[in-house]
Amino acid sequence: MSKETYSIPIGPVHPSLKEPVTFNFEIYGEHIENVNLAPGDNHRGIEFMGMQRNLIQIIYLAERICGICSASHPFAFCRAVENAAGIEIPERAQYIRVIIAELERIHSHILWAGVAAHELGFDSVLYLSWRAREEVLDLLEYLTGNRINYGIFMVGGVRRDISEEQIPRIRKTLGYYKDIYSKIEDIFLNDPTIALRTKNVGVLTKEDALNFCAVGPTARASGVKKDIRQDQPYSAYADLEVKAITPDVLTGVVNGDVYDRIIVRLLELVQSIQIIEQCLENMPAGEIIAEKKLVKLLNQLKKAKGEGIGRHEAPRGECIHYVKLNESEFPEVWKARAPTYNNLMSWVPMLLGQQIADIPIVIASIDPCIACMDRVTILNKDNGQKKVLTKKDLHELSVQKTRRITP
Amino acid sequence: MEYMKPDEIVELFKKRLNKSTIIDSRIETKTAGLTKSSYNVIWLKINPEDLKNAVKLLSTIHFPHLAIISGNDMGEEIELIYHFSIYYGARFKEISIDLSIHLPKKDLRIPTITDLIPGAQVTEREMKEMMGITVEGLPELPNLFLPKDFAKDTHPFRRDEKGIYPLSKNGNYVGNNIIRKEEVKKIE
Amino acid sequence: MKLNKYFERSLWVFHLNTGSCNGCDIEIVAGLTPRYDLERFGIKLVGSPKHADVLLVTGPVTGRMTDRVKRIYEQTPNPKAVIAVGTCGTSGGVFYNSYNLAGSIDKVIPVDVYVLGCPVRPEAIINGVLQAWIKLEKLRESMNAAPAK
Amino acid sequence: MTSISLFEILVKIIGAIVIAFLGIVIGLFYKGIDRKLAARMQARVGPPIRQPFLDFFKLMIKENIVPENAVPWIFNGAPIMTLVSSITILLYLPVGNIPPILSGYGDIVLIIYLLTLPAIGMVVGGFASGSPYANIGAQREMVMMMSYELPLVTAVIALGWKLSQVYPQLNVFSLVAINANPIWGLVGPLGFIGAILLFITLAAVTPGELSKIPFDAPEAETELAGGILVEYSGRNLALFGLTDAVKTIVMTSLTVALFFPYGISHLLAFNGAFALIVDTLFFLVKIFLVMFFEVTFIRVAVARLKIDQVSFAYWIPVSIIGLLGLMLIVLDTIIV
Repeated sequence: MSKETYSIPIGPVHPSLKEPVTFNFEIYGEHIENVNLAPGDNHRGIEFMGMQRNLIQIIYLAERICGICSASHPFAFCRAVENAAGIEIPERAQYIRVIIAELERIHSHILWAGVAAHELGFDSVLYLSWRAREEVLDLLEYLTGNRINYGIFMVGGVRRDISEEQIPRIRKTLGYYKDIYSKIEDIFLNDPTIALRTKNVGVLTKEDALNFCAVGPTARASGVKKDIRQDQPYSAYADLEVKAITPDVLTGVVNGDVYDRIIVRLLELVQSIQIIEQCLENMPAGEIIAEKKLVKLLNQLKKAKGEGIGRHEAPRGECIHYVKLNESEFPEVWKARAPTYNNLMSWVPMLLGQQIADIPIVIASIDPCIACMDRVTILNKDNGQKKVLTKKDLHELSVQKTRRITP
Repeated sequence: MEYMKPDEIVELFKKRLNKSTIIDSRIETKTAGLTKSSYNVIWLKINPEDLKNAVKLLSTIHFPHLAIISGNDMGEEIELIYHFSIYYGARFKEISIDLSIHLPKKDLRIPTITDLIPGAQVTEREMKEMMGITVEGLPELPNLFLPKDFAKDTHPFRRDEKGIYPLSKNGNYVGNNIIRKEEVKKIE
Repeated sequence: MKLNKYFERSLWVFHLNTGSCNGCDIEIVAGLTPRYDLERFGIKLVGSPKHADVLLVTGPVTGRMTDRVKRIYEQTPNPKAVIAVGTCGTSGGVFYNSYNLAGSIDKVIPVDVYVLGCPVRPEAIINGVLQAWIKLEKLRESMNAAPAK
Repeated sequence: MTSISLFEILVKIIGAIVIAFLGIVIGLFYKGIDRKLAARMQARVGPPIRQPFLDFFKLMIKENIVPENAVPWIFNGAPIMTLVSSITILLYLPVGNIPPILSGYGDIVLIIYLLTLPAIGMVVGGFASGSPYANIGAQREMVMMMSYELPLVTAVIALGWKLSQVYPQLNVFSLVAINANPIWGLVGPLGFIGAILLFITLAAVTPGELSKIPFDAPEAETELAGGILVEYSGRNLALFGLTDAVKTIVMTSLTVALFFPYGISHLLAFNGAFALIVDTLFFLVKIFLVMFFEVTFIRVAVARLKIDQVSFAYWIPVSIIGLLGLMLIVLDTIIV
C-alpha cells in the first residue's frame, strides 16, 4: 500500500494558538510525517521601529514586544543600555527589578499551566489555575499600577519604589501561593489523564536541546542545566543561591518530554517564591535610580558610545538584547532575541512521529511566544491568497454597514 | 571540569588561529549585586575567513550556545556579531563570547556553521533575509520570515539603496499598502 | 434578516490576533475565568469564525494578516459585530512608522466598538461587548423602523 | 398489531409530536443545567439555565454559510438527519410508566441501530464540508463509533439474555419487558456484581456517544477548531445543538430504562393520573442524576484523551468489563 500523506495547515488563526503562526503538517493517518514552520504572521518590525526612536521610548516598545514577558524585555534592554553606556545602577533598584521579574515568572508559569490544561481539554484546571493567577496580577497592579505592561523599568534603575507598607501585601500573596502549591502539584503531577497525555510525548533529547540551542525550561527539562540566573548572575541574583532546575530533582530521571517540562515549571514556581522572600529580607536601602532627571539621562545617553549585551532569564528562557550606541539620539543597532526564537527549531524533533492530538500540547509545551519571536521580521503585502476581498468590495461592505447602523 | 580564565581563552585563540586572525580583543568585567560578584564578556574581532575555525576551536573548549547573530550596516562594510556563551551549567562560570566579523559590501559571503551548531539555521536565514548575506552551504530554503513574494534584493536592515525608507535615503519604499508616497514626501 | 431579542444574551465570540503583543489576548482569556466569567452573560469563546457573532480583534494589523482578517470577516455569518480590542487595534499605539503594518483594524475591516487600554482590562472587554449589544440593538430598531428592501 | 384504526394512528402522530417537542425542550433545559453545574464546579457563576434556548434562537436567525467546496445537499441534510434519527429513538423509549409511543414496532436492537445514525449523520456532514479539520473529525467519529459499539451491545444483550432465561415467554428484547422487570430483582449476588459492571460499561459509553470530554476527540476545539462542526453555521449549527440535547436525553433515558426503571407512585400509594405525573417527574429526576454523574461530573474532572487512547479504552478495559459482566450474569443463571 502506498503511503499517501495529506497536509493540514494549522494557523495562523487556530483556537489552540492564541497568536498567529503557521505550521504545515504532512499527516499520514493520525501521525505527523513532516513539519514545515512558517512563522512571520506577527511581524511588526519592532527593531526597525526602535532604531528610529530614542532609548527611553524603546523601553516602552520593548515592553510591548510581548505582553506576557513585559518585564523581561525591558529588563534585558535596560541592562544592555547600561552596559553600553557604563551606567551603574543602585543596589535597591537591582533588588526591585528581581522582585518584579520573579513575580512575572509566577504569573507566566501559572498562565502556562492553565493554557496547557486547556490544550489537553481539561478546562476545569484552566479556570482554577487562572483564578490563582489573579492574585499575583493584583499584587503587580498594587506595586506597579498595571496588571500587564508594568512600565517600571528605566535605564539606570526603576521608576517606583517598594515601600515598607507594601511588603506585608507581598508576603500575603507569597503565603497564598505556598498554600495552594500542593494542590497545583497534585493536579498536574498525579492526575492520570494528564500523565497519559504528557508522558513520552514531544520528547527532546539532551543532544537535540544542545544542538538546536534550546533555552529556558525547554532546555532544562531535557537535562541542560542552563539558567543565566545561575551561570552569569546579574542584579540581585548575584547575592542569591539560584540553581538551575532539572526534572531529575523530583523524579530522578530526565526524559525530556512534556511531563518533564511541567515539573520544571512547577518547581520554578517554588523557586521564585523563595527568591522573592530572600530579596525582601536582604533589600538594601537607598536610591532606586541612577539619574532621576529624564532630560539629563537622555543627554547622557546621547553622548554615550559603546556596545553592550543585556541578558535576562525570562519565564520562557533567556532574553538577550544587544545595543550599540554611537553618540546619537537613536541606537545604531538594537537586536532583541526572545527565547521562542531559539526554541523554534526544537519543535521539529518534538513533533515528528506524534499524533495530531499531540500538536497543541507539544506546541504549548515550550510556552511559545510568537509575538516575541516575530518582532524582527518584516512583511510585505501577501498577494498569494485566492479568496481576497478587494478594497472596493470592502469599501462597499463598509458603506452598507454604515447605512444600516445610522438610521 | 576545568574552567579556563577569560584571558587564557583569548590567548588560546591567538595561539591556535593565525596571527592575523584576531584583529582586536577585549575583555569586559562587570559586577552585580551587593556582593559585587563579577562576570566576564569577551569581544573578539576576527577575520571572516577564519570564522569557521574559530567556532570549531570554541567547540573544543565547551559546546557553545549560539544566541543570535546581530548585523549592522556600517556603510562600506557589514558587521556581523555572533553572540556565543560557554561554560553554562555552573554558577558564576559562564562566559559570553562575541565574535565579530566585518564583511565588505562587495563580498557578502559567510560559511554556514549549521554543520557545527544545527540551531544556527534560524538566525543565519534571518541574516540572509534581513541583511542580504549569502550563507554558503545553507540549503536553498524558502523564506523563513519574509513572505514569498517579497521584493528581491531588498533587505530591510540595510542602510543603503537596498534598504527600506526611512533608514535608506533614496526614498524607495516597499509594501505599498503601508508607507504611502505622500507620507514619504512629507518627511522629506 | 431580522434580529431577535435573544441575540443580545447569546453572543459567541471569535478571538483574532492580528499581530498583537499578547497582552490583550491573555486578558480576553482572563475574562472567561472565574473572576470575570464572561459566560454568565452568555458570551462564549468559539473556535471557528463560522460560529461567531462577534469578532474580537487585537493588535495592529501586520502585512500578512491583512488578507486573513478580511477572509475571516467574510466567513463570519451575518449579523455580526467587530470589536477592536486594545490601543494597538484602535490606533496602532506604539507601533507606528513601520512599513509592515497596515495600521489600525478599522483600515482593514469595519469596526463597531473600540475598547481602549494597553492592555485592556477584562472589565473593559465586558463593557465593550455590552456596547456591541447596544449597537446591535440600534441596528434592530433601525431595521424595524425602515424595513429593508 | 392486527389492525390499526385511524384514531390510533392519529394518537401516535400527536404523541410523537408531543414527545419530540418535550424531548427537545427538556434536552435544552438539561443542557442549561449541565452548563450551569459545570461552571459552578469550576468556580464560576456560569450562564443562566435558559442559555441553550437563547443560543438556539439566536443561531436560527444567523446566516447559513455553505462552504465553496462542500456538497450542499449532504451538507444541509446531515443536521436534519441526525436530529430526526435521535428524535426517533426517543419515540422508542419509555418515560416512567408510560410505554413508548412506538412500542411493539421495534425493540432494543432497533434502538442500537438507530443510535449509530446520528453519528453517521455527523460523519457524512463532516466529510461533506470539505475542510481538513472536519475530515479528521469525521474519521475520528467513525473510529469512535466502531470502538464503543461492542461494549454497548454487550451491555444490552446481557440484560436481554437474562430476561429470556427468567421469562422465556416474553418478547425479551422489547424495552417494555426490560423496563417492567428490573435486572436487579432477577439476579443472585454474582449476577448483581455483573449487572453493576454492565452499568459501568454503559456509563463509559455514554460520554463517547455524546462526544463529551474525555471522549470528545471528534470535536476537540483546541485541536480541530470544532472538528466536524467547523464549517457549520446558523441554522445547521442550531440543529446540531438540538441533536446534542436530544441525544443526552436518549442516552440517559436508555440507562434509566435498562437499569433504574423503578417508579415511586406505588410506594406513595398514588394512582391514576396523579401517579403518572409523579412517575414522570421521578423519571426526570432520575435522568438528571444519570446525566450529572455520567456527563457533567466526568467532563469537569478529566482531560481529553487522544483518539488511539479512546479506542484502546473502549476496546480493552471497557469491553473487558462488559464481557465480565455478561459472564457473571451467565454464571449466575447457570449456578442458580
